[in-house]
Formats: sequence, structure tokens, C-alpha cells
Amino acid sequence: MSLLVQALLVAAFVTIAFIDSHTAQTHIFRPIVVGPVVGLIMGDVATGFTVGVQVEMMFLAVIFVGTANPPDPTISTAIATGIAILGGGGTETAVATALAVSVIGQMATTFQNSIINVFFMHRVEAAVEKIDRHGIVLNNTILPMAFNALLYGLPTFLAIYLGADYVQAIIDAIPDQIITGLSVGGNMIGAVGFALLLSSIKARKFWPFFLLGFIFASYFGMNMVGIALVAVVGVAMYYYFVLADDRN
Amino acid sequence: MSLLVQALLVAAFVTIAFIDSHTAQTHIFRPIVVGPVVGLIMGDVATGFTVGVQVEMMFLAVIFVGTANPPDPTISTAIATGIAILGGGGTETAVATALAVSVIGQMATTFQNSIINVFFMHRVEAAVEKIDRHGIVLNNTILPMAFNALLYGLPTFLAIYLGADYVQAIIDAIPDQIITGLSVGGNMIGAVGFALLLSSIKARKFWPFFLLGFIFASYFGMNMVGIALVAVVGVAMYYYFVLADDRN
Amino acid sequence: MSLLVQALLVAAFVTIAFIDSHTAQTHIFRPIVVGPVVGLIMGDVATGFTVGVQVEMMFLAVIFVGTANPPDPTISTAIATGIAILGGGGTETAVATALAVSVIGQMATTFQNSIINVFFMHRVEAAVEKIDRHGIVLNNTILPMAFNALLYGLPTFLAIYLGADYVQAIIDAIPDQIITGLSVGGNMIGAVGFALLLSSIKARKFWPFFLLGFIFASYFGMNMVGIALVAVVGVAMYYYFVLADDRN
Amino acid sequence: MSDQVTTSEVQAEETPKLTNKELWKVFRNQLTIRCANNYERQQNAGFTQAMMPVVEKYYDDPEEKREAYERHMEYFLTNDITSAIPVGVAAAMEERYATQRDIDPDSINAVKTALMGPLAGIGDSLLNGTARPILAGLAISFIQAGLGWFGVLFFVIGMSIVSLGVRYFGVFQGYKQGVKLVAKIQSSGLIDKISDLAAIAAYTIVGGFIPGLVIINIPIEIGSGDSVLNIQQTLDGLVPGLLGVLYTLLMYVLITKKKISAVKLILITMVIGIAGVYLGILG
Amino acid sequence: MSDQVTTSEVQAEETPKLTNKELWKVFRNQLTIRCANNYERQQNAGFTQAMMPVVEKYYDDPEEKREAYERHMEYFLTNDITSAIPVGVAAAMEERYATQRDIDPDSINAVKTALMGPLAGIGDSLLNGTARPILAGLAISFIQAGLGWFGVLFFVIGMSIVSLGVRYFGVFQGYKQGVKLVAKIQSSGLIDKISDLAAIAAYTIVGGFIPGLVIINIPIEIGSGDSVLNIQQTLDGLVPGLLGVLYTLLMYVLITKKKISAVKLILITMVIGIAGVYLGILG
Amino acid sequence: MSDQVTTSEVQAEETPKLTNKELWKVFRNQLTIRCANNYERQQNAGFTQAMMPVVEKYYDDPEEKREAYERHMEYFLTNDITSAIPVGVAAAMEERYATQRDIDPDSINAVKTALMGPLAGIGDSLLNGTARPILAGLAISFIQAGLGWFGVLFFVIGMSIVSLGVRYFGVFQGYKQGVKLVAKIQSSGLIDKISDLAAIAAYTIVGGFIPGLVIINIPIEIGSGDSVLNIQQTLDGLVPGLLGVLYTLLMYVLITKKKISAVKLILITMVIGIAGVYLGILG
Ligand SMILES: OC[C@H]1O[C@H](O)[C@@H](O)[C@@H](O)[C@@H]1O
Ligand SMILES: OC[C@H]1O[C@H](O)[C@@H](O)[C@@H](O)[C@@H]1O
Ligand SMILES: OC[C@H]1O[C@H](O)[C@@H](O)[C@@H](O)[C@@H]1O
Repeated sequence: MSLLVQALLVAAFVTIAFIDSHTAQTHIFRPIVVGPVVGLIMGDVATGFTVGVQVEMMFLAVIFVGTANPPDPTISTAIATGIAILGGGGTETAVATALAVSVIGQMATTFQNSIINVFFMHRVEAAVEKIDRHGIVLNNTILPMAFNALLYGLPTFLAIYLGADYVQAIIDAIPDQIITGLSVGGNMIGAVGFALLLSSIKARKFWPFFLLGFIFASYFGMNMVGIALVAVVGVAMYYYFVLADDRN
Repeated sequence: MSLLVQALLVAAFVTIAFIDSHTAQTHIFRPIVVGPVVGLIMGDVATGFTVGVQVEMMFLAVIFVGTANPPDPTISTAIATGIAILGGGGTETAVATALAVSVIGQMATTFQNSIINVFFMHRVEAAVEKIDRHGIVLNNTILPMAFNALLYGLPTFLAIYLGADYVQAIIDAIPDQIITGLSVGGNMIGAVGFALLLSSIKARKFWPFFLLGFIFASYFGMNMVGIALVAVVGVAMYYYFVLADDRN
Repeated sequence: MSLLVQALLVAAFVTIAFIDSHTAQTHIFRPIVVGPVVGLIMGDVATGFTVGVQVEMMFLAVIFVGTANPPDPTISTAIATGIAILGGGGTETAVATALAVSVIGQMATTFQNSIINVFFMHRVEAAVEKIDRHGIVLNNTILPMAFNALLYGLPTFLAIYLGADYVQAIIDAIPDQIITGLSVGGNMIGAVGFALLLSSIKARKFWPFFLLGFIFASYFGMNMVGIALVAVVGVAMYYYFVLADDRN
Repeated sequence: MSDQVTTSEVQAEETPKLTNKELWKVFRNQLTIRCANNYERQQNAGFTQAMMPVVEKYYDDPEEKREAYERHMEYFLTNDITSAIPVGVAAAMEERYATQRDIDPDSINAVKTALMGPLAGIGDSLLNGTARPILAGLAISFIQAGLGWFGVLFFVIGMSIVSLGVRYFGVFQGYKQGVKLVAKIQSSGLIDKISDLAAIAAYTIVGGFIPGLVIINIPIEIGSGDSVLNIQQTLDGLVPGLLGVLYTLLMYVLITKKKISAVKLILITMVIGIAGVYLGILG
Repeated sequence: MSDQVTTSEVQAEETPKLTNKELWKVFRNQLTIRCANNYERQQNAGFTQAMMPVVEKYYDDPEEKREAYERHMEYFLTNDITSAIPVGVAAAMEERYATQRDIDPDSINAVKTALMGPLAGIGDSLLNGTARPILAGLAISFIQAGLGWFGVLFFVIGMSIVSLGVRYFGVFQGYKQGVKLVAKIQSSGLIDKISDLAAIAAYTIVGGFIPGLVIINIPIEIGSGDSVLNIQQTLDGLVPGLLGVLYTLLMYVLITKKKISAVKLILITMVIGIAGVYLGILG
Repeated sequence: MSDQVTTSEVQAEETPKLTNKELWKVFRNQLTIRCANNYERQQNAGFTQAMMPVVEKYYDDPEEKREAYERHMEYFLTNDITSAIPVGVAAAMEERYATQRDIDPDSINAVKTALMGPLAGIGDSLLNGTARPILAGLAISFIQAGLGWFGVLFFVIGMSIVSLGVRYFGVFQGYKQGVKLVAKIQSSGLIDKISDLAAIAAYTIVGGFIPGLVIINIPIEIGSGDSVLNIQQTLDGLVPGLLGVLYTLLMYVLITKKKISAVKLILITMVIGIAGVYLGILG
């Protein structure tokens, strides 16, 4: 298989993986799947497994919540696997570049959510005005998914086709502070999502529970499951001891 | 004193100790008492103290709650002390066998609670039907206590009389997995006792407090006294801020 | 400048510093200010900074709450700086004596609060009886502040004027147990202040919150800010879910 | 309402009270609470024997006597020592029911049941979990210090004071408080309120004791090298003690919904323990 | 009241219900919930598409149709997978409103909004934070054990079951519960009660998630040697995670009081991140 | 009720108000709150001096003046700086009582007492425990960085702003809020509600501060070698900080039940400390 075909196939798979991550979420977009599949395409399944497992473990605890937009695991695994197989420089360096590349995916997603999809959403709104069912589906599903080819498929194709040195050159061209800055910013934008959720709450008088949840997580280091259990206690107690009592 | 007499005396003391643990609980059944007393009978008080202290410390934090049935400290101390004095092989090996032997006591107690005393309890019920006061006392107190001689006294007698090798042979005959399995099971049967307590609670709507207690112990590692204090807070708050307010 | 003048100036500054700590609290009484100022007076600003910083850091986490009366940082810094500059024995030994000297300031404060100011407070009461405005100001402010010269200025003057050996001799004359005992007692007298606060609370039925605060600090090691946040949660919940509900 | 109470109290005065001698009899019989301890109904027979002096004093009619005894043969489980408190309270309630007939006999078991959970938790933590290890620790220290039998004696006397002292307090004070209780029992929903408060304590305590006392450990590790997945650690990272609480809830469902007896569940649990070890999935 | 309920239920029976086939259509459209995910109104377009089968079935009048679609173009954000539950509930509520006109159409968005917070928190913690790492961990172990593609397949199938299973459950059960809900919706303040309980869950969860998910670190150290003052450590010593919660509250104020759009705030935040790193005050 | 409030507010408008100049006088006198700080009634004399400008302005009758002063000679203890808040509130209440006679003068001390506990806790933790160490830490860093006197100045100016700023805020805002408060004070149980909320804060804070601020340590070890029993560790294993809270409760009982004065208790405590060290049981 020529490199062109290989690069095209990898780019196609990445595009499909992103469509999955925006729809059914069978999770073929995770490193543990992307690595082996790209390995298969590139003719070295073993390296595909090695890179996939390593990147998956790096991203194991990274959780996607609200507006928080963590480094992207999909493109980075695809490119890292490609580089490892083509460059032959061992998986270590490949995985290292993967982390750097993950910022590119992160930038693409930020761009998608803040510009492209805002545009399409307004087109959905226009379709609603005209009660145009096909317009809704076209602008909510088909066109945004087509854009995945551009946002995620194209960079992948270029990286594989032009090779490790090229990728490295691009990464080197980005100042370190930008890369760190994007990840620092990425760690902060969860605040906007949480603020949106908070602003959607009608019954403002329950804010003490916000402080309660914060105290448990902040001072006692409670994890997300524990916080969910605390929420269950709060809801149940209010239900039984305040709401239900009122009924009598 | 002949070995026969010594073995009989030790067995008698163990039987009495178990009667104590089922009645007044002056705690003569604890290793720190059993060790020295058996030492006295066997003619080597110093060793009795050494073994008693060591086994007591091993069992210091083991707490008896509900149906949980931890390894038995009484028989095992008696036998360990006997072996240490007779065998002369040092206290270390004696104490090591003690731990193994404690499973025998645990098995005996499980047998007593699940078979023997169920039998006697039904005989108490029959006595109640006939309003037979003596039958109640006989079946609730006298006969079950007499059985302690069989369940705990007899094995002790045999172990002392037949000697360390014999005990070792029996222990060796029990597969390791059985011994570990019994202790694994022993760690689990507390669940039944707690389930019984839970099922005895009438006011089901207070279950959120179950979750609350669990969260504090699970995530924050709170000890039993702390949990009892949390219970006090819960009870007092409900009393003052829900029940008492209703009175007005 | 003669030593006499220096000692007088240092004593004057310490007196003023204590007046500050009893009135506007610009905090010139803290080691980080006292060290440099005394250094300036004694002609060695550098040593003043060194000692001031070191003692400040030792007292950084010592917090003044209620009746708790921790070792005094003001006199001890002044004397330590003086000794360091005069004795030339290095700042280390100077700082070490500072800690010992801090007990003297602590004793003086205990004496002031328990004897002297009790006396003046009763004189204020007498002035109130006679509706004597000037008597109130005289006995509440002027005379107590004048006493600072005696309680804190005089010991400082003597220590600087008579020198390190003299101070050491006095410190050596105080038995170790007294010094430790005063600090042990100092760690305990906070209990009286808290007891006074507790006895001032009218609505006794809220005592479960006492236990709650205690549990969080005791078992989970929560700090003071965290406890204040827990108090906010408690107050807000009671306000919204009990008091406000009653209004309807 | 205060008038009403006064009347009740006057009536209470008129009730023939248990004498001190009779209360000591109850105390002695309470000592047998654990003798026939069994996994079917736990300390029921012991409780019944503890009630004997009261039942024999107040009931003459054989039918009523039998009913009273049967009442206490119901399931009962709490800490052996603190069980003296419900014994004392139940004595007062039996007395009231037998002499005045103005309380519902069902309320006797309701109160007993309510007290079970809290007293088990508080008894186990303060007596088994606090007093015993402290006294034993001190005794060990005395022995180490060469005081020998003094340490042993110190321990036995100390524990006797704890065990018998709490029982004495439980029977006598429990009875006294029980008398006060029955005088107010007609007031609206008192039994319900006791049950509510007891439920809070019992739920908190049971939920809080499980992580330390129902321990299930899965020793399986999958994979090797750097990427070993330790199942137990993963579970503990999510909810420490999860398996223990789930197993307890399973037992709860089997007992309440499937009516499987505790005896069976305990034997099954032991079998699971042994089988689990053989299969390498528990340990 | 029970009579009333019965009546409502009778009426409910009479309502033409969504068929299984139609619910499967809703399910398929719900899969697109995240396609046009955007920082202005998040999953609003996706929600609207999910509602298409219901709106098309029940509304004939174009004006009403448009109003129904517009309703769902409002802001909506929750976990992609658990969003199937409000989709199901909203389907039932649209059905009721269209056929009976006895509920307030505003209550549809009220219920959706109420469910957003709790379902985001529970979905993210149980699906993203629990199920995914566990299945991935197992898959890695299988691969390490030499099972290769089996591990990959195991992961994909496992996650498909989770993702599609929860969505199936969400749409079908959400619809079923929604039908029950609308039957009782006239009862006093039910919507308010749902909002109240949802607010408790959402506040607790958002407050509790912030310290782990909004991370701001000031890497400045002042001084040198023994007396270095590390600002971040000092802040953590007072209130761990303080900066993250303060920044969130700032965003909240900017959104609610200053009406600044989320898109702008996100871009500003990224700029602050980069600028902060350049200035050495963030990192 | 709203009509009533309006009426009250109208009346409030008519009351001759404290001028800014007079409030600055109160501010200056508040600075002396700690001058005669004493273990018998703590900051009572200081509070009285702080009230002087108000009492002198509003009361003419000598008897009333004396009563007003006596009122403030009662026990008062809170953080020196935050005490400005109750000073401001009390100024408004004295003004109202003197001019309108429509509030109960006892309510003045009730409100002061209610605010004592919360303000002590919040003031000590945020000012003594947070602002001071942060400013001192920064100042140290500046000094280490060679900025010398700038660091000292920075600290003194910073703390002056904190100390005087909070006092300014306390007196002026406290007065303003106090005026609002008295306008509503006739409304049902407002004072009680304030006391309730203050009690919650005070109890939580006092309970939570004790483990860190009342420290009792028993350095006794019994036994030797492997089986040393360290009493303090054993106690901490049960309830960390137990002795401190028990000693506080003992003080509480001695103050409230036995009416022993705080001065005596403080001297006794110091003696216990010294004696305990001599006997080797404290340390
Ligand atoms: O937090 C809710 C939701 O927010 C966004 O839509 C994404 O980050 C999802 O992964 C997450 O579940
Ligand atoms: O838990 C209550 C109680 O249960 C059983 O009866 C025994 O284990 C006792 O030691 C324990 O006190
Ligand atoms: O606790 C309140 C208050 O008590 C005393 O007055 C002093 O220790 C102050 O520093 C403290 O703020």
C-alpha cells in the first residue's frame, strides 16, 4: 500500500472515529482502538497495540466534563502510531510527540464548538423558523459531521503523509508557552460549563449545597462518585424531611 | 500433677471462661487471663504471661459485633500456652499455632450459634407454650452452658493431653484454603447481622442516614466512636429541628 | 549613643508597640517590625532584619484566639535583637533566648488581663455610676496603656541594659518545669474563652452544631477557614430550610 | 396536657412497683441474655428469661402469661451488656400494661426494636471497641512492668465493673425511665418519635460500621508489569468498602424480600468464603 | 386526591401514545445530541432533532409546530448519554400538552433544566469516570495478556452496551415516567418540587466537581532559601481549590449579571491561560 | 405586614440620625475596645467607651444615661477588629430606643451577644489566621529579596488597612444595617431568629476551633519495648482532641453551674499546667 493510500485510510478512520464520538459513542475514538487500527493500516499491528495501550493509560483518568476541553486522545494516537511505524525511532519518542500533538486536536475542538457549530446551530434555528425538517437534520447532523473530515481528518493526513520531521517542525514552531498556555486554559474552561449549569438552576436558595459539595471535595479530597453519593443524601433528606413532611 | 489432671483442669477453666463470656462477662476468657491461669496449672507461670500478653496484643483490635464471628482467642491461648510449656519449643511457634487453632474455636462458635442454640431456643419456645419456668431456664441457660464443655473444653483437653504434634497434625490436615476461607467468610458474616439490624428498623425513610454513615466511614476512614458521634448529631438535629418544632 | 539611651529607646518602642496591639493594631508589634526598628536603634539594621524575620517565621502560625494566651512575640524579638547586636554571639543563640524570654511576656499579659485590667474595669464601673465620662476614658484607656510601660517596657529596658548574661541568669533561675508548665497552661486556657463564648449562647438547642464542628476538626483535621465555611453552610441551611419556611 | 400527665403520674404512683429486690432478680436473669444466642432469633430466649420476674409478678391468668412470654421470644439483637437498658424499659412497660391496660402491648416490642440498633452500635464501640482495649493495654503494661497477677486482676476487676455496672445501670435506670415513658405514652406519637430517632441512629451506625466490619477483598490482578490492573485497588479508588456494603444490602434483600433465614445466610456465607478462596477470587 | 389521579390516569389511557417504533425513532435522533454541540447553547439543536418524531406526530398546526421546535432550541447541557432521560420525559410532556392542553408548556423546559445538572454529574462520574476507565483497564490487561484484538473488541462492545443501553433505557423509561409525571402534574407544586430536588443535586455536584476539574495554579515563589513563600501552597493551606471555585463564580457573575456569552468567556479564558503562562503567573 | 414596615421606615426617617462626624467619633472610641481587656468581663469597658458618643447624644436624663452605660458594661468578647460591627449595630439600637422607645432595651444586649461568637470565629480565622500570615509571608519575601524597609512598610500599611478598614466598615455598615434592623424588629421573633442563626455559627466555630486551640497532651507511656502503651496516641486513635474538648466542657460547667469566675479558672488552669509538668502527667 502506498503511503498516500495509508495516509488517506488513517485520515478516514480518524474522521469516522470523531463522528462516533459525536453520535453513538461506541468509543472507537479511544487510543486503545485507534492504535491497533492505525497499526493495521500501516502494516505493523504490534506497534499499534503498544502505542495504543501507552496513550490510553496516559489518558485513563482524563474525564470530559461540561465545557472543559482536555487534550485530544484520538488524533494524537493516530499520528503517534504512524510516526512510530514510519520513523522506526521507537515508541517512546512517538508517544512523546503524541502528547504535543494532542494540543492540535484540542484547538480544533475549541474552534469547532465556539465557531463552526455556533454557525450551524443558527442555521438549525433558521430551519426551525421555516419548519424545515430536512434543514434541521442537515445542519444539526450532516454538515457538522462532514466538517470532522476537515478539522481532524486533514491534519492527520498531512502528518502521516508528510512525516515525522514535518510534524516535529510544526510542533517546534509553536512556542512552548502556547502549548502550556493552551493546557492551562483547558484546565480552566471547565469553569464556564459549571457556571452555565449553575445559572440554569432555578431554586437559588439551595446554594448552601454548592458550598457543601465544594467543602467535601476541597478539604477531604472526595472523588466524583463520592460527591454524587453526597448529592443523593442531600436530595433524599430534603425529600423526606422537608418536602414529604409538607404534604401532611 | 499428672498431664491428665493438668489437661482436665485446663479444659475445665476454658469451659468456665466460655460460660463467663456468655453470662457475666468478667472477661476471664481473654488471653491476658487465660495465659497466666493455664501457666499456673501447667507449672510455668512466666511462659503463661508471655503467651497471654502476645496473643492479647494480636487480638487487641478484634471487635465482636453482631453476627461477625472473629477467630476465637480463648481456646487458642489455652492451647498455645500448653504447647509452649510442654513442647519447650519457645513461645514463637506456640503463638503461631495459636492463630491456626483459633479457627477451631471460630468453627465451634458458628456451629453453636447456627445449630445447637437454634435447637435450644425452640425448646425454650416449647417451654413458654407450657408456661414452664424451669424449662425456660433449663433450655436458655443450663443446657447451652453445659454444651460449652463439649464444644470448647473437649478440644482443649485433647490438644493438651495428646500434645503439640497431634494438634499440628490436625491443623496440617486442614487444607490452607479452608483456614483462609473460614477467615474470609468470618470477615463477611457481619453482613448478615447488619442486614438483620437494618430489617428491624421501622422508619424506612431514614435510609439516607445509612448512606451518610457509610460515606463518613468509607471515604474518610472514620472509626466507630466517630460514627457514634455522627449518629448523635443526626438524632439531635432531627429531634430539635424537626420533631420538636412539630410540637408547637 | 550610650547603652542607657539605646535601652530607653528600645523600651519606649516596645511600650508603643504594645499600645498599638491594644488599640489601632497597625501591627508594629510583630517581630518583622520590631527586629528592624530595634536594629536601627542599636546601630545594626542587618541583624535586626535577620532576627525579625526568623522570629516572625517561628510565630507565623501562632494565632491569638479568645483567652488563649500564646508566648509573646514582641518583647522577645526586642530582647533577642538587642542581645544579638550587643553580644555578637550570632543570631542563633539570640533567637533561642528569644523563645525563652517570650514566656516573660506571656506571664505579663496573664497578669495584666487577670489582675490589673480587672482592677481598672471596676474603676470604669465606678465612673459609670457617677456618669463621669473622663473617668471612663481614664480607666479604660489612659491608665491601662500607661501600665504597658511597666509591664513590657521595664523588663525590656533591664534586659538590654544589664545584658545577655543577666537575662540568661534570670532564665536559668526559672526552673524548666515552670517554663514548660506555663506553655502547657497557655495551651489550655483557650478552654476558658471558649467556655465563656459557649455560655453566652442563648439558643442551647443548637448544641449539635458544636459536635459537628468538633467532628470535622477532630477527625478530618479541618482548618479554621474550613470550619467557618461549615458554619456558613449550617447557618444558611437553617435559614432557608427551617426559618424561612416558617414564614409562609 | 399537663393536667393529663399529672393524672397519669398519680395513676403511676398507684401501680404496684417492682421492688429493688425484684429488679435485682431481673438483673440476674439479664446476665443470661447471650446463653442461647442463636442465628435465628439471636438473644430472644435470653430476653424472655430476663422478663421472667416481671411476667410472674404481674400476670396471673395463664393465657396472658403465655402471651407475655411469647412477646419476648421475638427477634432481638443488641450488645449483650447494653441490652440491660431495653430489659429495664420493657419491665416498666409490662408492668404498666398488666396493671393499667392503657398501653398497646405491641408498643413494647416497638420500643425494644427501636433501641436495638443504637445500643448495639454504641455498646460495641464504647465497650468492646474502647473500654476493653484500654483496660487490656493498661494490664499488659502492668505485666510488662513486672506487676504480673496485679495486671490480670486489674483487667478482670475493671471489666467486671464495666460489664456489671452498665447492666445494673441499664436495668434500674431503664426501668425508671420506662416508668416515665409509659406515663406519657398516650401523648401523640411518642412511640413513633422514639422509632424515628432510633432509626436515624441505627442507620448511621450500621452504615458507618460496615466498611470496618464487613470486609471483602478480591485479590485478582490482571495483566503484568507496569499496567497491572488490581481490581480491589480500582474499586477502593471509586468507593472504598463497596463490596462489603453491597453484600450487606444483598443479605438485607434476601432476608426481607426472600425471607431466607439468617442461619442459612450465615452458612452460605461461610461456604462462599471457602469456595472463593479455592477459586482464587476472594482472599 | 386518589379519585382525581384515577381520572387523570383514565385520560392518560385515552391519549394516543407513542408506539415502540416511534420511540425507536426518538432514540435514533437522540444519538445526534452532540453533533452540533456549541458553546452558545450547547446541545440545543441536538435536543430539537431528538424531539422531531414527537413534534411531527402530535402537532398539525404549523404555528404550534414551530413553537414546539423553538422550545427545544433553548440552552441545554448535560452528559451526552444520560441526556436520553430528559429526551424521553420531554416526549411524554409534549404528547400531553399537544393532546390534552392541561399542562403548562413552560413546565417542559422547567423539567428539562432541572434534570440537566444532576444528570451531567451522575453521568460524568459513573460513565466517563467509572465505567470507561474500568473497561479500558480490563481491555489493556487483556491486551497485555496477549489477547490482542479481543481486548479491543471487548472494550468497544462494552462501551457500546453502556452508551446505547443507557440511551435506550433513558428514552423508553424516561417516556414511561414522563407519562406518569404529567398525570400528576396538576398536584400542588410538583414541578417546583422536582426543581428543588434537582437544584440540591446540581449544586452539590457542581460544587464538588470544581476542585478536581477547574484547576488554576500560580507557580510564583517569593523569596529564597528557607523562607520561600509558595503562593499556591499557602492558598491550598487555607482553602484547597480556592482559585478554581472563585474563577467559576466569576464566570457565573459574568454570565448572569453581565450577560456575556459563553463563547466569549471560553475564548477569553484560553487567552488568559496563554497570557498567564507568558507572564509566568499561571502554570 | 408590608404596610407596617413602611410605617416603621417612615418613623425611622424622622429619627435624628448619627452624623458622619459622630460615627467617626464612635470609630475612634472603638479603637480602645481591647485596652482594658480583662478576664472577668473581657471587652466590656472598651465597648462602653465606644458607645459614649451615642449615649451622650441621645440621653439627657442622668438616670437613663447611667442605665445605658451600665448596659454595655456586661460581658463582651469577640475579635477586636470585627467587634466594630456590633458597635455599629448597638449604636443604631440605642438611637432607636432613646428616640422612639419602641424596642426593648434588653434586645440590644441580645443582639450583641448573638454576634459575639460568629464574629470571633470569622474574625480570628480570616484576619489573624489568614490575612496576617499572608501579609507577613509576603513581607518576609520582600525582605529576603533585599527590599528591606519596603517589606516592613508593606506589612504595616497592609495590616493598617485591614485593621482600620474592617473597623470603618464595621461601624458605618453596622450602623446602617442596625437602622434597618430596628425598623423591622417588631416583626415576629426577629431577635430570636438572629440568636438562632448566631448560635449555629458560634457552636460550629467553637466546636471546630477547640481541637486546634485547646491542646492537652499526656506524655505518659506505660510498659516498654514492643508493647508500650502511649496514652495520648490511644486517645487520639479514639477521638482526636478529646481532652481539649472535655476540659472546655468542664470550664463551661464550672462557669454556668458553679458560677466560678473566668479569672479564677484561668489562674487555676495555669497552676494545673505547671503542676502537671512537675508531676510528669502533662507536657
Ligand atoms: O458535563 C456534561 C457533558 O459536557 C459536555 O457535553 C461533554 O464534555 C460531555 O462529555 C459531558 O458529559
Ligand atoms: O453487635 C451486637 C452484639 O452482637 C453479638 O451479640 C455479639 O457479637 C456481641 O459481642 C455484640 O455486642
Ligand atoms: O477570639 C476573640 C479575641 O479574643 C481576644 O480578645 C484576643 O485573643 C483576640 O486576638 C481575639 O480575636
